Amino acid sequence: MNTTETLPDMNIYRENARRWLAEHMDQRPSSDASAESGLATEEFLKKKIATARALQRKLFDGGYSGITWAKEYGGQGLPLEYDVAFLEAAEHYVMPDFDTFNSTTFDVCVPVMLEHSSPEFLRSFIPKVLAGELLVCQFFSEPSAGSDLAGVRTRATRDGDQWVINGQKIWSTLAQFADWGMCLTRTNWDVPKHRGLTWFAVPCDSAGLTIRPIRQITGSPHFCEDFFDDVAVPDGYRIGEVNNGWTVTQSMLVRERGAARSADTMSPTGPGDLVPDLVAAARKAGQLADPVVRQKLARAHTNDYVSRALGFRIAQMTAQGDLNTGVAAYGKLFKGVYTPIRARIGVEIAGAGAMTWDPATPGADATALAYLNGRLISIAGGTNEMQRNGIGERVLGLPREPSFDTSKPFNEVLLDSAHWNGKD
Amino acid sequence: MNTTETLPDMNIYRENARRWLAEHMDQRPSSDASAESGLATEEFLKKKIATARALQRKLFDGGYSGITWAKEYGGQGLPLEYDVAFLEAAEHYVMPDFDTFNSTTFDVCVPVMLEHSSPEFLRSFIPKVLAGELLVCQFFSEPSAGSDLAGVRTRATRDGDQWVINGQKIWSTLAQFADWGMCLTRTNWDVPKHRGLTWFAVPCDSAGLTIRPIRQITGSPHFCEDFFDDVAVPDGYRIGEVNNGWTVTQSMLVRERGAARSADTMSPTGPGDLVPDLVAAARKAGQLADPVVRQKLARAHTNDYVSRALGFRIAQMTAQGDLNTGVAAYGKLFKGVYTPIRARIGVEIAGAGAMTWDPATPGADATALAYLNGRLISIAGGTNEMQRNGIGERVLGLPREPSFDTSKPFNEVLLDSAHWNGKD
Amino acid sequence: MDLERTNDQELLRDTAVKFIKETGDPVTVRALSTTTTGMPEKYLQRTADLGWYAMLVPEAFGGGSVSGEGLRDLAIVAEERGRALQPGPFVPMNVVATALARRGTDAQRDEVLASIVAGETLATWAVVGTSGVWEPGAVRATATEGGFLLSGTCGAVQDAVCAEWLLVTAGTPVWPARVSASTAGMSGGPTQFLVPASATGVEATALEGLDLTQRFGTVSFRDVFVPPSSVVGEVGGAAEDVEHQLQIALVLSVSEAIGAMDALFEMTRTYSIDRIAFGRPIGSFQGVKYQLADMSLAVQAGMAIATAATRAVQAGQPDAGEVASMAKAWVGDAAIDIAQGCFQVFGGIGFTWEHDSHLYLRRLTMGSVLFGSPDWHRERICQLHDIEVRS
Amino acid sequence: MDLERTNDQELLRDTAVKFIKETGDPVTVRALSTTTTGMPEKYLQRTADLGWYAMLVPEAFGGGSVSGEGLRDLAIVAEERGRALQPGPFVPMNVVATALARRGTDAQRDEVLASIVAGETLATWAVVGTSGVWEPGAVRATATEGGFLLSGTCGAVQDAVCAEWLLVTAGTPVWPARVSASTAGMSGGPTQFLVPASATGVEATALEGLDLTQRFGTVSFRDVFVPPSSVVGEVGGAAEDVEHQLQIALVLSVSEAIGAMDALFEMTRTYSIDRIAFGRPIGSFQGVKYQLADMSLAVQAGMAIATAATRAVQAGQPDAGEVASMAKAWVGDAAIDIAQGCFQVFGGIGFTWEHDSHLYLRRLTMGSVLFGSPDWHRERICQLHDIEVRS
Repeated sequence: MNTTETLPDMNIYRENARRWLAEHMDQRPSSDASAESGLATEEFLKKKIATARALQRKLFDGGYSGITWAKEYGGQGLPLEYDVAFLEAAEHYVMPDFDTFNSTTFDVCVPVMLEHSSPEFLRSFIPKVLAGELLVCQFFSEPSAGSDLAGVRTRATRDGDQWVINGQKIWSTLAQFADWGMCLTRTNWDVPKHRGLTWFAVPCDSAGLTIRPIRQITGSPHFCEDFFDDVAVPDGYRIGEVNNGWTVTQSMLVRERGAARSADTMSPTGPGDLVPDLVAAARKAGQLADPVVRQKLARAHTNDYVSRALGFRIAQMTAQGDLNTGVAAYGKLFKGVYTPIRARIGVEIAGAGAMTWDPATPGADATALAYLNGRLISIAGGTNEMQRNGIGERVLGLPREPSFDTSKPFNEVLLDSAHWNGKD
Repeated sequence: MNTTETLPDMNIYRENARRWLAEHMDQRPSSDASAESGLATEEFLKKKIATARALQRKLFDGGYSGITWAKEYGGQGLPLEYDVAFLEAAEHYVMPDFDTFNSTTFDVCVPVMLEHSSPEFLRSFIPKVLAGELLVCQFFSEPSAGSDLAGVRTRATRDGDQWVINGQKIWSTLAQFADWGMCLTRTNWDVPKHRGLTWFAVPCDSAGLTIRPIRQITGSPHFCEDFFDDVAVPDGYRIGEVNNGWTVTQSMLVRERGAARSADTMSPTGPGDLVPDLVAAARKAGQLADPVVRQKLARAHTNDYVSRALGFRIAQMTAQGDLNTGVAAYGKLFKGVYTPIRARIGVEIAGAGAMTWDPATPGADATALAYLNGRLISIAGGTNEMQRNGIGERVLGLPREPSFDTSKPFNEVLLDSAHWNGKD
Repeated sequence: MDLERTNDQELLRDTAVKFIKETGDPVTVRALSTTTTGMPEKYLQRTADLGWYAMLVPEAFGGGSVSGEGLRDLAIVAEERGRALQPGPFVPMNVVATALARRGTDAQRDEVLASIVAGETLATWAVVGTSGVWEPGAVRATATEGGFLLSGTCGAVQDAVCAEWLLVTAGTPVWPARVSASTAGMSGGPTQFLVPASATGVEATALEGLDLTQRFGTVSFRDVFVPPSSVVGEVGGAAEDVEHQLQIALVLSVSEAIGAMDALFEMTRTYSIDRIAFGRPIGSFQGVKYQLADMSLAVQAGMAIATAATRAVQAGQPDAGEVASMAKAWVGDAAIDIAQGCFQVFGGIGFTWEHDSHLYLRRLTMGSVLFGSPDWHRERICQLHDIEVRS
Repeated sequence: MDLERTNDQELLRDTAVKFIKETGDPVTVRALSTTTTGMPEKYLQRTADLGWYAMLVPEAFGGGSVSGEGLRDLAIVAEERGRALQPGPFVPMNVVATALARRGTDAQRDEVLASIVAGETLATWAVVGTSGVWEPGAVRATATEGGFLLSGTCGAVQDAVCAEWLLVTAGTPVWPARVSASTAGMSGGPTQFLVPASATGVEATALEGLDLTQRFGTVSFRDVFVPPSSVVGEVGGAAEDVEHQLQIALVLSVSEAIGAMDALFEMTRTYSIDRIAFGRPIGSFQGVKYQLADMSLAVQAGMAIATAATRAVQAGQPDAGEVASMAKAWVGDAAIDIAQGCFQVFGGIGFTWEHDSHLYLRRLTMGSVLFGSPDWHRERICQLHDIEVRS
């Protein structure tokens, strides 16, 4: 924001926003029946994202996209209060919903690019993001680098003014619908693993890049695997310095945690209805009077509420700044531990009768789908094991696990790990 | 056994044994009301062991002690079938019961000594064991060497024809009633930890040896801590070669596992009554009709039976010899995991009413005592963690945990461990 | 797996393994997961050739087993079936076979049992309500002119739409309703009928299910007329028969689960050795190693209790029902522990459709709740001990 | 611990910590474990000087708290008490104080409440039966000439033999009996009485207990005559009062547990750093580290739900009873997880009488089952949601 300019009067801004919204956007139906079904199909996601792009374009044309973002990059360059004012005015309107791109593109990738990409790149790139033309995914995890994020083996080799990327990425969320991706590569193999990494912005239609949706165990195609076969990108697409990719990664991880945390920061409300999905399952199975089932219902309900109370506590800790930020791992670990328990309780309550269903009855497979997805949160975005390491070492100050890959060249790590003998 | 001698006729042997037993020993009461109370006091144990010593003396004088042991050492030098015949004849008589000395002295320590001590030592020592005059305990664990058995720091220094022992031992079972102890010491600090150990037989009345019962959390004094302050023992008391103590230790551990296993090798009988102690607790709390309580009863009952079935399976595996002997760890781990669960179930069933009691009512504290003791089996004789390591590495063939103490001099291990940084 | 096996039993196992490798390993089963039968072609006949439906049937009726202890033999097959997630109505076929062998009329044996043994007909067991648990009177039988009328609906019927014969239990089995406190409607006196699926008023509906390797559906009976000759055993006197059938189903179901648990665990163990992270095989990390050790303990303990149950039911021990329920309760919980625990070791890759781990999770979870959930069996254990429902 | 505290609340906490360090840390408590009162000399008066029994009492009756939110203040004290395993009837004194402050007669307030606030008398809460759970009619009140006759026996009464005043609930509290299916005898209409322990027919018996840091006993009433002036609140109308008392007891009991869990965990964490085995601190082994991480999660989550419950009851939220029960259920389970889990880390040394860990195990376990076990509270949560007992 250029502070020498005069800011619009807030009342007028608010009034204009209200008028614009009434003219251009649709009101949300009062009963929000748009709640998604358990299983998002490829087709469903495609339509959802296309709709969001169109709405985003309207916002952009109306001057309500990137309200706080720099004018240089197509934003409005206004202070946060204008953004808040617009969002308040827009509360009852249908706004663009890009599914998980809401966070990957707008909360994580693009902010990281704004911090680390070159101004020339950003000047042409960001306005298209604001217009809904560019959605950005992450090319981050690899088949052989999951928990060990710094262990990526996708290789980028300099070739004059461009880089050539070879390798494979996986778990790229909704990459089949993305326009660009942020790709983590290894550019130096002769230094310890954290010191040879470089990030690039890669157009998804690049020659040599194949993006293939992965069918998950539920049947849903929310993730992709991505094959890089001599994919050439100009050096101008680089994000951050060469071999300084771990700094960019950390900046990204902080934002991911922030995005994940935002849902928890609301002050804790009451516990609400007793686990409605599980009560419905118990009622359908005729087991609502069973004291054993009731224990399970109350257990799930209590765990749900403890999870929210813990989220609030973590937000308080973070706000007070008096504790290690590693505490966010508590919220993740709690969900990672108790979500599978909840999913299993569903099966125990619903019983054999709910493990078979008439496909014509909507929601009849809800308990089974929840069960299949139950352990996703124990793994995705950092396994329970990684959270326990983080809590143990960064919060509790326990002595470190011995490290065998942080101080020697990555090439050597790969060689040595094939001959593990546990010797010091 | 000297095979050139003529063996007694089995029928006559059996008949003589029957006659001797009838003349010298008491018949066991048909309803065995001698079941011990939950809390064994010092006084109770003292009396029990004195009684056992007297009975053992009778057996010895009658020629029925050490039936299979060498004549040279005061035994009878007969084949195993004579021992079996005598035990069958003795089934309904009160036989000596030395509490845990039954295994520590007769199944573990003395057999190890027979294997590794000098014949001169054994000739004077073993007859007294057979006569009930000498009970042998283990001076094995130390305050700083529990799971890490090879990490003992009790020092033995050679001084002419004797050794001087300094250090502290702990968890020596019933050492306050023992006459001798088998003591593991470090005799070389400049070699890796497994290579500088030596065992000694130490008289419990040695000058400088203080044996102090430890009051356990239940109040029972089943274990001792033992202080060695310049305790001198002749070299003739040494068990095995100098610095070869780990071989002796392994021989001891095998026997300990054998002793622990013997209870499990019977073929599995039916599940029997439904956990009588817990059913009694539930009945007393008026909760026997509660379906939630019934789940807990059936759970404990099932776990108990699975434990026995598993013991039988392990015995089968061992007998078939087709599997790694590490499988015994399964039985230990099962008990280590499920005993605390059972103890906790007791508290959950019995409730607040059973956590307070009238001290005048016998057995009123049973649930509480079982609860306090619940985790003992998770720790004593090898923690759950050690069992998991053993199963993981020796049975499942998983890659080893990195080792920081097996290949460098023990002195260095002590220094390095004080500056742990987790670096390779 | 029972560690004491005869040479003949080893051969039986090798033959089953060989057949499965050739015709029906998980890859094949995956391909069949969208077909109606879910079975490879001529699967029933080919498995019948291996004796899979004959072992609980006396030789006099065309059956027989290698050791003379048919259930112990069959449990060996069941374990190998579970290991490779074999499809088909193995459990219900054997339940109906044993029912007819023990209590069927000559006509039923001639007409149906022989065909089951030969794999020429598909017979299944319809015994629970649509909730998948034993419900008082899921199917009711009313005496009528010259026979009975059956009404009601059964759920969790395996291969409901492909079955040609249904062994239906009308009235209430003697087992507890799941809510133990509710003793209402638990009076004895069930009757079993062998009903052709083609009878008027019988309607079978295919359902989708969590388990992709076996097919389940519902069968409803709308005033289905059956003649007295369709009764298996005695009118109102089938309680013990149904109990025996349950024990057979439990032993076979548990044995299948054990095989599946063991195979899945072995896949996971291997993965933990091959997979490198942070410069080490992940199986070298205690955090992973301990999970594997605990799962391995569950496999071994599960095998121990499965063996005990197989032997108890084989021998007809008085406590066989209790031991079988213990096995089902313990293994039912352990199966889910392992299926979920292995996911944790596999990480992301386990969440892909192409990876076999979800096939195991699905089969094991269905097995855990079929034929009575662990909770149901625990309540049954208390009732078998006559622990009063009201203190 | 509630992370939002005023300066006055910090001062309150510091004062409590200072007092405890001077007079009643675990070492002192251990020495007192065989005495009748289990308290250091003049403990009640000295803690009363710190306001420990005044915070739920309005200033008009001699009470007061630093923040004006007495329960939130008291929860801070409770947590520090738990941390150092403080003895004494902290929970029942405050329960009786709040009962008299809200519903007592002028005479009861003058005679008894003022003495409680000043720590000059020991008052306790007699509300459950000898089984330690809420039993229909553990104590019955019969109207008689000029008053009532009380009969029955209460269990788990803290400081039963030292108490001078008993707040007795006759008839049945509105909470569920533990067996939820049994709705018999659950009709409302309890009455509360403030009864002097010296009344004819009152007999208190000291019991031994798992917990060495607090004293419990039974109190029996044999046709104890009490005048109408001993009624607290309305005859047959104490249901809401008893519910409020329960909520107070739950919040304080949970807060004590949280303090004890946190202190025990911290002892264990430190030990895992100092203790060397296999050439490494044991806390560097993932097998130990993960146990500690899980326990630490339980402490943090426990603090979160304890804070939520304290705030809900303080604010008198409509769902306060439910949130308090959630806190008691969750923390009750977590307390035993942690008490047992810490034993696993301490190994053998934790099994010695001299080590403090068993004092924590004992106190935490008693706390887990007192004022309703986790199972009991889970059933209560369902009932508070009006989930039908019979579907």
